[in-house]
Amino acid sequence: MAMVLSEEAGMLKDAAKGFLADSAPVSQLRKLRDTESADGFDRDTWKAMAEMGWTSVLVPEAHGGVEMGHVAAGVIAEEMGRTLTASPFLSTAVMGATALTRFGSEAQKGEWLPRIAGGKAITALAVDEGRKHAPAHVETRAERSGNGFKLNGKKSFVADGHIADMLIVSARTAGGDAEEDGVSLFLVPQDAAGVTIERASMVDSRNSARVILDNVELNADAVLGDVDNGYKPLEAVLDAGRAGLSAEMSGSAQECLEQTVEYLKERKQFGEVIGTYQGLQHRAAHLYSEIELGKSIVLKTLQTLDLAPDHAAMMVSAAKSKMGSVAQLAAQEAIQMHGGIGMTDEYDIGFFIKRVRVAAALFGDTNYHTDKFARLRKY
Amino acid sequence: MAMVLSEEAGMLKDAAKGFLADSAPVSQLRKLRDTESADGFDRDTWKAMAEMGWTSVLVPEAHGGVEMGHVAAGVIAEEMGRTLTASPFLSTAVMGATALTRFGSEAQKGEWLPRIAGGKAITALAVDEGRKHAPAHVETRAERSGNGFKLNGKKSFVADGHIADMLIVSARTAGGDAEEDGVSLFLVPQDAAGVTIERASMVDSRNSARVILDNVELNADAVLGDVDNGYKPLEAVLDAGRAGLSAEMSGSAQECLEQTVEYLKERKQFGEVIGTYQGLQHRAAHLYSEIELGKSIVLKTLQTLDLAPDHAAMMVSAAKSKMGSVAQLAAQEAIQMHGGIGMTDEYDIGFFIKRVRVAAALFGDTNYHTDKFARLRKY
Amino acid sequence: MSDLETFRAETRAWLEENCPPEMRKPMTGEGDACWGGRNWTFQSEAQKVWLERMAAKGWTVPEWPVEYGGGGLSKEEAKVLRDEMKAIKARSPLMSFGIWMLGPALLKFGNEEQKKEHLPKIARGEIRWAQGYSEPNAGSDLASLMTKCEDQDDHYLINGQKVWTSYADEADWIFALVRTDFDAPKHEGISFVLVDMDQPGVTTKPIKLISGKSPFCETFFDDARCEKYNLVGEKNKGWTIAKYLLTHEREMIGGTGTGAMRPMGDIAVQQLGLNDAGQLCDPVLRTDVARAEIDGLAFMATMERVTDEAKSGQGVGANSSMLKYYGTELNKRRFELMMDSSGHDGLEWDQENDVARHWLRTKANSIEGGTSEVQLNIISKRILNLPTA
Amino acid sequence: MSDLETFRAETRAWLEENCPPEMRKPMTGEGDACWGGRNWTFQSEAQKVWLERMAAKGWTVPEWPVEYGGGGLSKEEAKVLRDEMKAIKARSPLMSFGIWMLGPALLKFGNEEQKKEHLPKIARGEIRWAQGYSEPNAGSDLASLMTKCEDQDDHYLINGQKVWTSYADEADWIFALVRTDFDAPKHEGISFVLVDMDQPGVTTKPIKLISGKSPFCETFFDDARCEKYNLVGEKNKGWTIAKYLLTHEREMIGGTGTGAMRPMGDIAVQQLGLNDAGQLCDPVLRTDVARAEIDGLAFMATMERVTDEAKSGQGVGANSSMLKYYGTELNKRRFELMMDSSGHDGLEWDQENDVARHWLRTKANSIEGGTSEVQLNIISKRILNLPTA
Repeated sequence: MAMVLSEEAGMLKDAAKGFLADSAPVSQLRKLRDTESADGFDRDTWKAMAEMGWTSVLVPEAHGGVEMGHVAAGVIAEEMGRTLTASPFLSTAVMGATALTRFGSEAQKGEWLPRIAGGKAITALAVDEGRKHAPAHVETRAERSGNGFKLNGKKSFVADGHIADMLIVSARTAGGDAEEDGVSLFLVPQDAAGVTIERASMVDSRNSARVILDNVELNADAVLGDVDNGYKPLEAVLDAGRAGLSAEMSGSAQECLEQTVEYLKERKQFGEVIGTYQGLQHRAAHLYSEIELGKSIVLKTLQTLDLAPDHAAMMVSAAKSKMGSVAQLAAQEAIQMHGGIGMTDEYDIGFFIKRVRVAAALFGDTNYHTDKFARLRKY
Repeated sequence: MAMVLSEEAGMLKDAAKGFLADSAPVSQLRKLRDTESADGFDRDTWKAMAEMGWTSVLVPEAHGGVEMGHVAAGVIAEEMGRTLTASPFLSTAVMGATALTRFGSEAQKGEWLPRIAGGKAITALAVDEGRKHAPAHVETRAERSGNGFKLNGKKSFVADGHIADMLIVSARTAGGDAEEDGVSLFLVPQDAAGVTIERASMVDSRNSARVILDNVELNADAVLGDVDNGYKPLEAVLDAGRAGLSAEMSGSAQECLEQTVEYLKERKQFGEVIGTYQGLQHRAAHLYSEIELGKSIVLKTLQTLDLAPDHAAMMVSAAKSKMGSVAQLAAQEAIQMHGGIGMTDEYDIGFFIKRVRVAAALFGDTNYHTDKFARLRKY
Repeated sequence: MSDLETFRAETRAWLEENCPPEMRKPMTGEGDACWGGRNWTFQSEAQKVWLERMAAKGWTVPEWPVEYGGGGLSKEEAKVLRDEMKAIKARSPLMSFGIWMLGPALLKFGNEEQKKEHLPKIARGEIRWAQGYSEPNAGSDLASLMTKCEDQDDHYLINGQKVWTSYADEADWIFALVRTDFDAPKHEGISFVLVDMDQPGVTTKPIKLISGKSPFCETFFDDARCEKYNLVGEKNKGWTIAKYLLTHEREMIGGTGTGAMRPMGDIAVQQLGLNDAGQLCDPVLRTDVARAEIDGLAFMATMERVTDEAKSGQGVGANSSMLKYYGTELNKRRFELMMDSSGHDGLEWDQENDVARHWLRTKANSIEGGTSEVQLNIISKRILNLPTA
Repeated sequence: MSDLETFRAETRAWLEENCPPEMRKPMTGEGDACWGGRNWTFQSEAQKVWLERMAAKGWTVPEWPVEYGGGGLSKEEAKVLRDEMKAIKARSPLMSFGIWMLGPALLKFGNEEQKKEHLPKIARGEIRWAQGYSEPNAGSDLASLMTKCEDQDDHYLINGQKVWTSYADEADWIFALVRTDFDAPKHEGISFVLVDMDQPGVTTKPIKLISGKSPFCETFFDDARCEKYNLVGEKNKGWTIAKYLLTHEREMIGGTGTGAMRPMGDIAVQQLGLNDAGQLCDPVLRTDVARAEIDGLAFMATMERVTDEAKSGQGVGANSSMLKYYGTELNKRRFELMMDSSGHDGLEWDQENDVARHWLRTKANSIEGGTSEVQLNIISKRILNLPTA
């Protein structure tokens, strides 16, 4: 497959860029933060995104979606990375839609996909329990109870958890604490009895929650996919999210570089524009090269998710690892090259280093995916 | 202890620098290589070194030495690193002397130390068997036989092996292939029946040998230290050598930087001396900083070997790891900044990248010591 | 018993008797420190007593001459005092830019009246000083500063703006670099003045950083008045004093690198645990942590060596740039690894140990006090003697 | 069946019939290749036959026009030919600087007579060409070259020295950049000439590298003669041709990065083995190998993307500099890791797989064809549009 955007994707990119620059620039995130918005995202912007079809980008046409695929979803995520737009796009339109489309029963699809496509429902994946991402490490228990299951446990670092209408929760139905076998996935309405969701205040001012499941009773039809065999679907959903995060970080990294290069062209010191200093030029050129590599592996990964989703794991880990480190380098270099002003809250560049840190950590950080890549490569 | 050279050590440094620049510059190594010298080192230079007391720097006064300690030995090694002088100084005056002084019986000391001090005997440590340094991995067997032992096995990467009068050989007297317990050390004369020593042709044109031990019969008094408990002494001898190699690499790194900085001041491109380019300036300044760090940890390590040799392991691994990577960076940057001419055999800088590679690998490479450091730090 | 041993015994006894128990507990942060000044409110009686007792002996500034409020101690005695204070974990009685920066400058460049006027008040914590150097358009290129200082016959009139003035909103006086000659080459039109901030012409505004609240302020001069006797050194020769203080500051910042902090490996083990082979659970992080710890050891050894070389007269002066460069870059690396090992918890904004704010704050280490790029320029020019274009 | 499918079927059949079995085995190194030229000795009958058959069809240079000895194939047909040759592992029938460098230059800048004279001989492997660009004092700053070319009315007289002329000791002709005007600005006094090396005025001397024997030579011109019709393009306008060829060369070198090589991880596992947890025995190396492999994947994806973007007209021209920079630096890293995983065996000078010599040779990757620093300058100026001092 040619490593260029299709005309359709290119048009989507232009549209997304224009919309986000106008309607959801960095100042929107700043405002959400400074006003301590309870929602943590802008519902009008979200509505507009739904109207443009962004929420249905991965939903099959049969369920009201436009089914454009992961490359298209990545294009949107990348542009959001440029403006740091806070929205449940990845958790809902990418991960929620992937989970239901690929692994949902007809009934589950019928219930959720049209709502996701229409921007009427927000979903969130509740997977992590410990300090670091370890999706096979599941202590949350789902015990058979009557006609269904009873869930008990705690989840943390649940992106968009407190605004979600429905949580996709990994819980153990069999096996030991760190085994892949015996993990099952459950669709848990946020208003189910026994569910407590508490928002956490994060470095990036984006939405993240802790979820407590206290004897949450669910029917058997709340299971997504097969009981005990939820790990593979979980990984597939995570991979869709990881690829989306990588695309988002790619946008953030490009934005950091571009803003920094503009600054280098303006800022004078010692009577010269600092962009004339070869020391800074070479670092900017190196960063450009790294970002180009990141962009390429992200596109390759998104294409692989569209073409051969069951064989994408290695590419996804490579992309998340590479783009995570590149984006962090970009944000760090951006601050250093901006100097003192880059350290002030008043200037936007600090929002990038914060978001990129969180995005790099979500669903497995750079080290996690470097290690996973090595494991998949059998060394 | 103050982190400066004593007056005595400073004088030794000046003397060594002067002698080596005059009598054993890089051109000596080049000549040894080009003439395919069978010895691989210059015996007259070695004799002169002995006369200056270098071979007795770690030998106790009681055995004819000057007993100046590891800092002094390091000063000599560092200066040798500047001129890439090929000599069995580390294998004999540092490692051989350490082995016998610290672990030899009175008889062994009496036999070997005066000869080492006088430059009359060369020793070599035969420890490695596999592709990578792994001193506990000993397959060479020493079986009890009559009044003594019978040795069978193969050793490789034995620095100065083919010019040694006596080999210090690690062999297994008990335990499994990778266990520390059950390793014993033996003093094996090079002319003992069953010993075959074959010189290997190395990247750095320095001496290295493969040793085959085929039913080598030794008396019980050939054991250095206690039977089965040779691993700790072995590590102590290795640490002395590793510290010496680190000091040597420090000298090589400094020389690479200095020659490169001189070149940057002379070479013109685009009408300007290339040393005016900030891109190169910053890299040279960074390299300078790295080398300063390397020098410091090497000095600290040598001081620790003098003051508390039994507590030096962690510092030694830190120094070997750090200096190994710094010296390789220095050699790589030297070639890159010299450009095409640095790639030619005619120019000396290529000898540095070759020697530094070997020195960094000998007795555990940078990765080995980074890992060992982590293990000693219990993580 | 040698004089020094006698001094040590007496000091130990005096400290034992006079240092209040509350002042022997570690500070939890800069907020616990005593900064003094006109508007200072002591956080405890112990803090007040400790400052008064130490100031009375001149031991807030042990090596300054007695006539300026100092202790008149020799270098060796001052080290004994530091050691003995450390032994009982005594807090510093007074934190002060007056002590760290202005004092040394006045001792070297001030006239007798200025020393008599200002040094004792610094020593006693009566006046709190701020430092007015950087300006919005004069960062690395400090000498391009534009704050105007005009000669009004009987006084100076100051107009302009400073940034990065630490704690200026709580300070009483500010020492500042100002331009007294706009026609001269940029380094030759700068003067060093002392300005009372208790006047309508001086206002301040705190700067919020990406890490949150900060001690930094913007400081504005609108027709601010400065008495003529408050010019330090010669008019238009202020750059000499600035250079002296910049080197002084660089040494202080470089030295704070990674000193007494808890080793990263221990933190990582505590946070992530070991696997069955006894190795840190995150194998990639393990590699990075080991490399950073080794660099940390090498850096500490280098600080020692540079100090010892300086003592024995062998030092390279510009090595303070190397320490500043490497120390701050290493500290940034260290906090990246801390964030890595803190995992999700570390990404919360207001968690207990606040690692995220510290991490973000370290990003300024390589900017403040001369950027890493400036330090590399200095190494290149002064140590390696590479030519300028 | 489309035309292209027909072409594919015919090509497959022709290759099957005409490519000797010996020419379907992988080459073990450059030494196995066929370079052609006046003094060429074929290493086998198969090598000779293969060249003759391919040359007869014009397929040594498939896309060149038929009248100059080429195959006259379209881009698409040429790709089919490459694919089909690859499918049967057919060797390239002819390696040649004439094909890679001079040919494209002549097709673009040469006059009709020059094309007719030189291109067919290149296509048939009759004349072997060397490239004369660099000089001892003109490395990165190629345009400062000083080899003098004087107009002697009926011919040119050339004096000077070139370095890094690959295989010049085996070449028949050399295409060279020479200075025809010493008074003009440096880029405007350069010409591009073709010189027969079979004359006393041209001598060569091989250069030994740190990695050992090399194809590089020094080439000396002492009153060497060049016919006037062998000036390509306009006099003093040779820099245009040089720039064209430099970009061309950069694309070739950048593209050879880490393509079809065996993955480092597999090599490391084979050499060092796995521990009980199934991980590479050297845990530190494992981290570095994984990072380098990921960068390798990303680099290959980038080569693909840059190619596809160029095809679709979206490309950034100067991206060849980025590929050259990153590809060569990555290749150096790769060989450092190969050395790490080869351990002691890899340190032997004449061992079987000769990894040490390859490792040392990679150090030139970031120097030849424009240094990494030059590529970074190009990225900085042409892509990022950063200003020049």
